[in-house]
Parts: sequence; structure tokens; C-alpha cells
Amino acid sequence: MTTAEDRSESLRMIRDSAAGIAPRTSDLKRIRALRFTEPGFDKSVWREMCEMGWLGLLVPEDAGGSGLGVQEFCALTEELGASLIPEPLIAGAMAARLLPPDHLADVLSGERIVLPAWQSRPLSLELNDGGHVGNGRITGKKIFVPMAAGADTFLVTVPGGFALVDRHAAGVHLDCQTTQDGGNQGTLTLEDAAAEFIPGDATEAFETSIMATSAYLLGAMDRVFGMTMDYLKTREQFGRKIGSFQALQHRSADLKIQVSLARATVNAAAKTMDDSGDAAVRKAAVSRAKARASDAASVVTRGCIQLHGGIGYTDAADPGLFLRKMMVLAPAYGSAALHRARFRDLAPAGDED
Amino acid sequence: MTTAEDRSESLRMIRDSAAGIAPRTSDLKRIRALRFTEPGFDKSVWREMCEMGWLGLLVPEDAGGSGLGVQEFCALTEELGASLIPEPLIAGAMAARLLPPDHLADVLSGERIVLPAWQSRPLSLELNDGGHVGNGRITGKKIFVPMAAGADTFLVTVPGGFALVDRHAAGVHLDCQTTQDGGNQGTLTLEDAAAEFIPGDATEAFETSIMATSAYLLGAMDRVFGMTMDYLKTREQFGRKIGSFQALQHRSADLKIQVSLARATVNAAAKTMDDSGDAAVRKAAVSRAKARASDAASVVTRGCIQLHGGIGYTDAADPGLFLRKMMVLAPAYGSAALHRARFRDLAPAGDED
Amino acid sequence: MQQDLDALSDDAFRQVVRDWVEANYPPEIRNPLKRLHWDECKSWYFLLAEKGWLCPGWPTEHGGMGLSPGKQLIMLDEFERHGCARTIDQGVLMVGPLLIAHGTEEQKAFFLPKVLTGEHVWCQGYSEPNAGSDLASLRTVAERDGDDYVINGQKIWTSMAMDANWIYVLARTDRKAKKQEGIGFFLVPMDTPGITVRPLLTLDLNEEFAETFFDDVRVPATALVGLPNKGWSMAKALLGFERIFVGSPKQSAYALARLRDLAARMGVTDETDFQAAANRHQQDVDDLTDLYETYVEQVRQGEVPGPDVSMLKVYQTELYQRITETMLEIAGEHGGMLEPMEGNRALNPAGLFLQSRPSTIYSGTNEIQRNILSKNVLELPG
Amino acid sequence: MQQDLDALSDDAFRQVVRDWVEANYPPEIRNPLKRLHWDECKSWYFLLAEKGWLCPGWPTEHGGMGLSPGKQLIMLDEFERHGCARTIDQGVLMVGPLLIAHGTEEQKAFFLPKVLTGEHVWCQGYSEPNAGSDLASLRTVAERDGDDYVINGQKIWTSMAMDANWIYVLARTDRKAKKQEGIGFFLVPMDTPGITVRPLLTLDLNEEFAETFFDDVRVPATALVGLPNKGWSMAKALLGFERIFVGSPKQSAYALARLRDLAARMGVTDETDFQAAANRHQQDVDDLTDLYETYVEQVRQGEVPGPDVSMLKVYQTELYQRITETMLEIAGEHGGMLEPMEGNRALNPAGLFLQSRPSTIYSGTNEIQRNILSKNVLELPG
Repeated sequence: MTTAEDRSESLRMIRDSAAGIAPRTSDLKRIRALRFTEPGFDKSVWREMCEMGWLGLLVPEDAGGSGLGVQEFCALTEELGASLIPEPLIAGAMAARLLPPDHLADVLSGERIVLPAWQSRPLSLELNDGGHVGNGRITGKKIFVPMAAGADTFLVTVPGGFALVDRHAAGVHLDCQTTQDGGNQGTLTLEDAAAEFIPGDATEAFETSIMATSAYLLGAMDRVFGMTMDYLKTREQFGRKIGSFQALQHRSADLKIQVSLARATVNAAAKTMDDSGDAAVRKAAVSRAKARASDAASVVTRGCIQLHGGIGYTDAADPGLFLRKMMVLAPAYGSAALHRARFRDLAPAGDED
Repeated sequence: MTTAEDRSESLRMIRDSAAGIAPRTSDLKRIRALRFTEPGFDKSVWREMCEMGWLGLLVPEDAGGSGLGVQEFCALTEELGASLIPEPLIAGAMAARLLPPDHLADVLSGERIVLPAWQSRPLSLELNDGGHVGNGRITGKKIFVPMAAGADTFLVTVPGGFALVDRHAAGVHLDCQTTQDGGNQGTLTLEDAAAEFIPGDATEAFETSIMATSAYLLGAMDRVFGMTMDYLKTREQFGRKIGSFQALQHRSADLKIQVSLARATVNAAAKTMDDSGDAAVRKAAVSRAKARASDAASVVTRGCIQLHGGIGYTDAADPGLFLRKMMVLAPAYGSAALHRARFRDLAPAGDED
Repeated sequence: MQQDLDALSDDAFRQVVRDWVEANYPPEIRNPLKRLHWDECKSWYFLLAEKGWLCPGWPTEHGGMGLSPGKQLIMLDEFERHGCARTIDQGVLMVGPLLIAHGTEEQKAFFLPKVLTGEHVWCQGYSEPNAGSDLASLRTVAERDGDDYVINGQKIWTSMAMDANWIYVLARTDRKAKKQEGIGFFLVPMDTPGITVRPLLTLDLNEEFAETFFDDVRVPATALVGLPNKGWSMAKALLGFERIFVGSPKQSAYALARLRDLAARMGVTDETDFQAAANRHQQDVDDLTDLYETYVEQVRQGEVPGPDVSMLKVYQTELYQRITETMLEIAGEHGGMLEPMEGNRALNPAGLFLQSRPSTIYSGTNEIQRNILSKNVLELPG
Repeated sequence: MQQDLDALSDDAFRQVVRDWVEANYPPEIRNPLKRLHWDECKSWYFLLAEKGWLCPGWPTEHGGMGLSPGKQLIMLDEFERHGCARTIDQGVLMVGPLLIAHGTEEQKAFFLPKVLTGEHVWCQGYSEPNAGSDLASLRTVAERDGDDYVINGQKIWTSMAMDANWIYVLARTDRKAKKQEGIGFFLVPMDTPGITVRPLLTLDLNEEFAETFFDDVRVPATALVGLPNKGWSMAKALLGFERIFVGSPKQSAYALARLRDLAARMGVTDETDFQAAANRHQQDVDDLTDLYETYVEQVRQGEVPGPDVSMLKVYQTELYQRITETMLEIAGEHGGMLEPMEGNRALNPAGLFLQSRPSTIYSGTNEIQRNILSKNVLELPG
């Protein structure tokens, strides 16, 4: 990554490569079929993604990854969001980035699925709660573990590092709840379970996951907005294309502005993640991007349901799939309200005078 | 006041009588001419109002007034608001209601103008601050005294009652600031000035003034909204009446809803003032009405400027007069935020389950 | 007995209704989270029927209560207050009044008693796929063939079509007539050959609605109510009441109560942000209630509310949605879950959020309502 | 010297501009509350002229700086950052570029130097009373009469007409041509017989604008720039830059800084409600800045932003208004006062509230901008 042109080429290549698994033109049949199943995603697609190098995108090259940046990862997850891909790449890549090189081989190949369990309270961004490790055993509780039903191993954040816990080890209890998008989130209860402690700091990987989720939401809102514009150009009522009604036109313009703001903030924050060395500046940018992405995704998906009219309220129509994805991901890795509060605590007041 | 029909007849008569001084069809020449003058209103019109019995509307019949209710007074001030009448009837009627019968003769006739000075801090509904009476002297400071430049006497609220202070007495300093609507508000500084103490409680008269101000705002927003609808029906752009554009139609519909909500809450609260004996219920209703009236007046007047386009931004066009009146009266007697907070403290949470 | 009720003062009548409802309403279906199917709500239907309270608006000679509009609203208000489920009430609200006004003696004698007993369960065949809010452009056709009519076409959003055994259908009898003319009103058994029902799964994963297909459905001419070209105007005249109901603040008030439950569960009841949001919603609900009351008063006076009643629908449904949006914000990650929190249906942010979505679409989208307001109330140019 | 500046790195150039502005800008007109009149801003105009920095976009051979678009934006950015007043710059921004592109050698030789010296102060005669946002339907007429044109009509919203000694005017030269054709671009001295200027008092009680009347105003044919039917298309081509400026986040950022000043004065800085509102505004400003930067980058790359740039104008102006509305809420009774609090112009809630009002109207109303977005960006049907 040296010049801006290299970067832009690298981002283009990532987007192109995404089209193999997540083409923007595809219907959403595969996504529909996987809803409300276990584990809620397709392990063979997972392996394909691993073969494309996506899981190790952020892993240094000398550890077997691609050593790319947050901007590339966000470009990829934006494409995944546009197709509502359910495979837990954001979570998986966070774990891969935190694992020591000697643990990575079967993970990067897709044989073993390691997912992070970082959260212990609702509406929290705290990584260090909910688990205590000692003498190779762990006790604790983590919640909202994304797509937990598909994990082989959990990477549990604890003070000072992470604990690797086998899903089937004694003392490991996993209770999966179905989410609105047809996936699942796990409550992981650990009672003196065998665990391998790995010292480290998950902060950067975690911030990257927040960004990647923002980009996923961006892709999703952009796609459903595009679908809706197509609908307005074809659907007729009162003898006219409904897209010719000014009230719907102006509403569409407002949604377009939200999508564009989300795109600008996500791109800028991803660049800040790659370029800035100031932790507070990075976190402020990340929080602002996630807040905008979550809010805009909510406004845009709701607006698209309304613009579709009655058909938008059927499960058979696609906009609802995007609305339900928003319901899961807008609060994931911190809701808009949580990130607005974090931004307020981090950001200097404007320097205008 | 016995039956609903009597009441409705009484309200109709009040509205009819208002038409003499504040006809809804009038242009606003008189109002324009009085702006930015001193005292900002016309004392001969004030005397006419007194002759109509408006100042004593709420004063008991045996004290020389009409003994009517809050609903009648609000019906009247709504009409005044529709014509942006600058004469300080709301303030004057508050004072009249608080004065003992033996002080009323020259006040009700319009000879002597007594205006209340109740406020000592911005954004406050506290009547008891800012003045101390002893031995027939008063020291203190009151602010935002409406149309103070026209007062002969101030009725200053103090703990336990009011103090009557002559505008020209020694120790009375009045500093008048011009308001956006072209009127004025006074800062009244009292330094050991001669004062007559009158024991009493201003609460009910004060609550009535809040209601009357809400009704005035209602009248104002209703009139400017009507003007704007007329404009949309005549003004042409792009070869069409601009009122035929759906975006403006829908915005107009939303403003209409705000006007209607304001009307419903003001009428209901005025009725509660007349009918309910529960002080908390009355105050909650008043606060809800003022909050809605202030907010709706802001939304409606701003919207009407926008719907007028460029011409709406000239001082020569009438919508601006309504906007500026809103700027003065939306915060007067408690802003929307202040009344929302008071409502929250008073109102029981909903009883739905 | 009905005569006695109508003679009571409003307050006394309200107390009678409240006492009876509190003593008799089946507790297991109080405040249901979704529209109930016939199996779930029929106990309440039969209870009302037995008490003689099923049809408050019908004249007593047809088995109704003959109540004044004001008293009817009080009754509904008490039902809503208690959280009574809506029954499958199209027979009561639509078919009965239409037949009483326009039906033949034979039609009245045959159909009205069967509504009163619950033998006939009705659904409504109005909306069509290409005539969402544009009802007058419907395409379903009823062609005269000897003594019969043959119906072809497709209806959508048929509420409770799977539960109903009869459907009333608007169908075009004259293709040459202008939009809203040439439409007839037909009464059709659901088991008539040629009728197919396909359930529509909605976003909240319920099957309240269905598509109903008519494929050469043959009915006798006696299935027609009134004149063959007056179906739409007859049907429209019955919509007055519904236009008030969709603006009732009860729905928003219910959602706000659930928001407070959720806040308590999430431990944010005392937080300033929550209090400001909830207080704002409370005032919006109360202000809407004041406005709603002005329309109730009109009905009480025997007046028919004008087109300005659309204000209620617009404001109520958007307020309802705002409240459920606050709910999602407070719920955090729980707002993405499929099931209510801890199996407690009072803590169901995702469910209420989804259920509030179509409210701005059904009964004439809010865009249509704003068109009505601007054209028929504000009289802005076409 | 200009060549040197263009060769600098962006950062170095920015520093050069900043240092000079900080050392030289007249402090008494920093962050003015309103558009300055010629008497008030000419010191800054002459300072720029003397430095050779008056016309960054003009080629060097005409006395400009010949700066790249990217560098021009940096310069503007620094001017805005420091709170420099806008001068009466129509000669610099519009007349100069238009003449350079379409003027005759004589026109260039006569007019360009007089812009550079400030001898000619220009105002713009575009808008008309019946063609607010609908510029193409203008009615002012320029009729050919021998070697002259005779202009009749009325212009409105002529900014700084009282200060200007020249006006450029769009007038119809061919009444039969279609809307946007048949319009010529004329350069007219303000003291020509038949021109009357009537100041327009705006809501903030300023006289920035005027109505300008043309009553048989006779000008020589050399007053015409370019072809008699190409005035509108020439003028339109110059609007590109302006479409970015009106979306600059600086205006909102300035208002937000004043909101914080006001909050400190009112003692609410630490209140949760205020913090939530201010934080929300801050994020909106910062998000808008990110979006704005994408357009600045386009300009830097030499691209001309497309119609989607309207997004900036819509969002910026409405954000600006939201911020001033929060200001009024916090100000309470002070928000109704005519003068700034305590004579401190940083504490002027009513003034900023009023000044923000026309922002959604001028430069094409936000309704027009949304039309552009839906038609030219989203390509929704007419």
C-alpha cells in the first residue's frame, strides 16, 4: 500500500472478488433458504470464502494472511451486506486476527471455525468483562455471540487477552437464540471449562469489526434502496408510475442523502483506521461511522418498506430481509446511541470560532 | 355557565365581539405601524378593549368584571393572535384579576395600565423570586416584563402576594429592550421603592396567562397557515399553481395537523381550567397545551416562510410578522421545553396496561 | 334490555360495560400480540352474542342493540381499555349494516341471524394486487350468465380468509362504466368451486392475510346486494367509522406502556434520555387523544366526520411507529431477537416494531391520506 | 509568484495562505453577522487585489492567480476558517470568467482590469418576481433597436444592488424561442437612465437585497456578451462551483460554535439534553464534512461534480436551520429579543435563526434540489 492509486486498485480488486460469492445482481434465494436453519449459514460457502483469502485478509502476510487494511476489509463486507451474506466473516476475521500464527492453519483453511465471544452485557463495548481464566480453566458468561451455532471454538475475551475454548468441552454450555434475520446468537456459559489463555489486546480487531459491520450495513441499505428505486420505476397506481409522485420522489432523495452520508463516513473512518496513529481519533471516527450507518440503515430500510406499500410488508418480498438484517446489525457492536455517547466522550468540541 | 349550549353561545359571542378590534380579514397595517415604536401599542385601542369589557373578562361580576371563564378568555386571545394585536391584554387581564376591587375602577376603564412583573430568571415559572417587600418599600429585580414601556403601574409578584409599584416612583428603574415582533420587554430594577403590598396568590391568574398565550399562538399560526394556503392557490411557477405540487401539499397537510393538535389541546386545557378542581391536573393540561402551542407555532410559522419561498423572507410580506411573534411568544410564560419538563413532573405515567 | 342501556347516562353505561367485561372477558386472550384467528377469538364472539352485545349498531329488530353512536364508542372504548381482542367482525361491521340498508328481505332473513350466531364468518374481498390504495381501479370481473354471475380475478390482503366461510367481494359488472361505477357487491361462500386461498406471510411472520383467487366462480344473481353498479358507493358509505378507529390513540398508548415496561427491564427508567423520549411520546399520545375526542364528540352528536378525520390516521400511525422505534433503540441487541425477552410478551420490542410498520400503509397509505387532506380539506389545486 | 504558489504542496500552500490571512485580515470584520456592504468590505477587497490574490481562478495573463481547483478550494477553506467576510465578488466569480470564456477582446480589455481594481462593483440580475426558482421562465425583455438594445422588466433579489455600479442581466432577446433559449447576457451600468433600485428589507432587517426595475433602459449592442440566445447556457455553466459552496459545512460549524457559546452563557453546557443535541449536531456536521470532502476531491481531480452535489445543499442548509432552532430553544426569552445578548454578537440566537431561514430557499429551493436529485440522480420518472 503506497500510493492512493495502488489503494484504489486494491479496493477495486476486492470488490470484484466479492462478486463471486456475493454478486449484487443475484436473487436472495440462498439467503432465504438458510434463514431459521442451524447453524444459519453454509459451511461450504465458508470454506470458499477462506479459499479466497477473506478470513485472513487482515492477518499479516508472514502469518499466512493477506496483510491488507481496514479499507479493503470494509470494501469486502460492504459487498457482503449488499447480498445479505449470512456467513459470519466479520466475527471470524476478528478471531483470525487475534490468533497466534501457530493456531491459524486450520482456521484460515476453513476447517475449524473460531468465533469471538466478547460481550457480557447488553449495549456495551467492554471486552474485559464476563470471564476469568486461571490454571487453564475458564468460568464466565458471554452473550450475543454471533452465529454461535456454527462455531467449533470460541475465542473468549478476558482481562489481558483471550481464552480459546472448545465448543464441546466439559463445562461449556451454549444456548442459541434465533435472530430476526434468521440467524442466531449464543449465550455462552462457561463453568470451569478447559481453556488456553493467549495474552493480547483485542481492541484494534474489535474496532475493525465495528467498521466492518458499518460497511455491511452500508452495502445492505444501498442495495435495498436501489431495489426500491427500480420498483418505483415499474409499479403503477392511479395510471402512473408511482415514482412520478413528488412526495415519493422527495422521500427517495432524502434516503439517498442518508446512504451517501453513511458511505462518506464509513469510507473516511476506514481510511482513518488505516492511516492515523491516534487511538482517540480512530475510535471517534469509528463511532461516528457506526452511529451514522446504524441510523441510516434504520431510516432507509423502513423507508423502503413504506415506498413499496403493501407488498413491502410481505415476507415474500425482499425489502423485509433488509429490514430484519438492520434490526440485528444496527445494535450489533454498539448501537447508534452507544456510539454517539462514545463519540461525545472522545471528540474534541469543534474548533470553529 | 350552566349547559354546554350556553357555553358554546358564550364563546361565539366573544369571538364575534373580537372582530371589532381584531377582524380576521384585516390587513396588518396598524400592526406594522406600531412596530418598533414606544410603547409599542395604541393606548386608545387599549381603552376600546377596556370598554368592550375584555380586561375584566375574568374579574368577578361583583368586582365590576364579566366573571367569565378561561375558555372565553382563550377564545378572545385566539382572535387577538390571528390579528397579531400588540396591546398587552393577557398581561393586563392577569393584573386586573389580582387587584382588589377597590383598585380596579381606573384599571378596568383603561385609564391606568397595570402590568404584572412576575419573572426574575430566564426560562423560569417561579413567581416568588426577585422581590422583597417590607415597610411599604420594595427591592428587587424583574425581567421580561411584557410591553413594560406602556405601563403606569407594575404589579410585582413577591412571596405571599404582590406589590403595586408606580412606574415613576423613586427607586424604580425601567430598561426596555425591543423584541423581534417590534414590541418591548422591560427589566425592572427596584431599589427601596414605595410599594403597596397586597396579599394573595397569583397562581391561577398566571396559569390563565399561560393558556391565553397558547391560544394567542394558536390564532396566529392558524391565520398565517390560512394565508399560506391562499398563496399556494394563486402563486404560479413552472406554469402551474404551486399548490398543485405534491411535496408542498403534503407539507401543508402536516402543518394542518399541527394546527389541529394545538387547537384540540388548547381547547381541552381551557376546559380543564374551568372544570377541574385538581391543581395538578390543571397544571399538567396547561403545560401540555403550551408545549404543543409553542412547538406547533414554531413549526407552522417556519413552514409558512418556506412555502412562500423568497417573498416569505422579506419584511414586507406578512408571514414574517407571524414568525417574529412566535419568536417572542413561544418562550413567553415558559418555553415548550420548560412546560414539557413540568408536565413530566406532574403527569402520572399512562394508565394503559 | 337494550332499550334500558341506551337510556342510561354515559357514565352509568360505561360502568355497566366495564363491570361486565372485567368479569367475563377471557383472560388468556387479553392484549393479544397479533390479530386472533377464529379458533382463538370465537369464545369472545360467542360470549358477546349470548349477552346480546355482538352488534351494538344494528337495530333491535334485527337482533342488534340499537345503541346511539356515542354509546357505541363508549363500549368500544371500554373494550379497548380492557385489552379485548378484535373478533373476526366483518359480518358485524360490514355485511350486516349493508344488508340492513340495501338487502332484500330474503337476504336479511338468511344472513343476519347467521352473523349473530357466528355460523357465518366473513372476510372482505376489496384490495387487489394492482389497486393497492387505488380501490376504484379494481379488475375483478363479475359477468352475468343467465341467472348467475361468473367471477374472475384476484384479491389480496384478504384478512382472515383462511378462517372465513363467506366472503364479500367487489367486482366489476360493467367494464365500460367509469372507474368507480359499474362495480357490484357480492356475497360468496368460500367453498364455492374456483376459489383458492393462498396465505400471505407478513413481516412479523403471521398469516393474518391471504391472496384469494377467483377462477370462474359461479354464484346466483341473488348473491348481489343492491344494484349491480352501486357496490362501491354502498361500501364506501360504511367506511366512516373505520376512519375514526384507525386514528384511535389506544394503539399508541399501548405501545407506550410497553416501552415503559421495556425501559424498566433494561434499567433505563431514570435516565434523562429515556425520560425525555417517553415524556414526548406521552404528550403526543395525550394531544392526539384531545384531537380524537373532538371527532368522538362529532359522532356523539350524530354527525359524520369529514375528510379531515384523515389527520387522526396519519398522526396516530406515525406516532405508533416512533414509539416502537424508541423501543428498538432502548432494547439494543434484544431488538434483533425473534422471540420476546424472557418469553414475556410484554417485552417484545422487535414484534411491536414490525407490527407497527404496515399501519402507515393499510386503510389507505398515509400518502393517500395526505392527498385527501390537501385536496379535500385544504382545497389545494389538483 | 503565482506560479510558485501553484507548485507548492497542498499543505505548504495552506500554510502560506493561513499565515498571510492571519497577519493581514482586518480584525474588525471577522465573522460578520451579515453580508457586508461595499464600504465595509472594500478594505479586504483592496488587500486581496494588492496581494494579487483577488482572482484565484482567473488565468495569470488576465491578472488572476491561475490556481488549480484544488488550490482554490484550500484558499477558500482558509478564508472561511479565519472567518473572512465575503466581498462583493460577482465581478470576480461571474463576470470575469464569463468574459474570459465568451467576451470580445474589447470587452476583456475594458472590464477585467476594472474588476481587479475594484472600480467596477458588480451585482447579478437573474431572479424575477414570477420566476423564483424557475429562472428559465424570465420575462425581462431586451429588444433590438438599431445599434442598441432596450431593456424592460423587473429583477428581484439583486444582492448588493445599492452598492454596485454595474449589473449583469439576463433578458429575453427572442420571445418565440423555447424557455431556456432566446436569452441574452448584458452588462449594464447602474446609472443608466431607466434603472430604479428599491431595497428589499429582509426578515433579519437587513438591506442586502433589492428589486431592480428596468424601464426602457437603452444599452449599446456591445453590452451583449456572446450570442444573443446563449446567455442562459453560458451563465449556467458557471454555476458549478457555487453548487459546492452552498453545501460547505462551515456555515453549520459556525452556528454550532455559537450554540456552544450560548449554552455556556445560559449555563446548560453540562446538561444531558443540551449535550445530546449538540453532540448530534456535531456528528451531523462532521458527517457532512466527510461527504463534502468527496466533492472537494472531485474538484481537486479536475472533475465537475454532477447533479448529486445537490445533496450537500439540502443537508447543509437544513442542518444549519436545525442548529439555530436548538439555539432558540436554549435561549428561551432571549430568543425573542431584537439585539444580541449583552451586545455580544457571538450571542445572537434570534439573528442566526432568522439568517438561516432563507438558506433553504435561495440558490434553488430545497424542493427544487430534491426534484433534481430524484430526476437526474435517481432517474425517477417525470
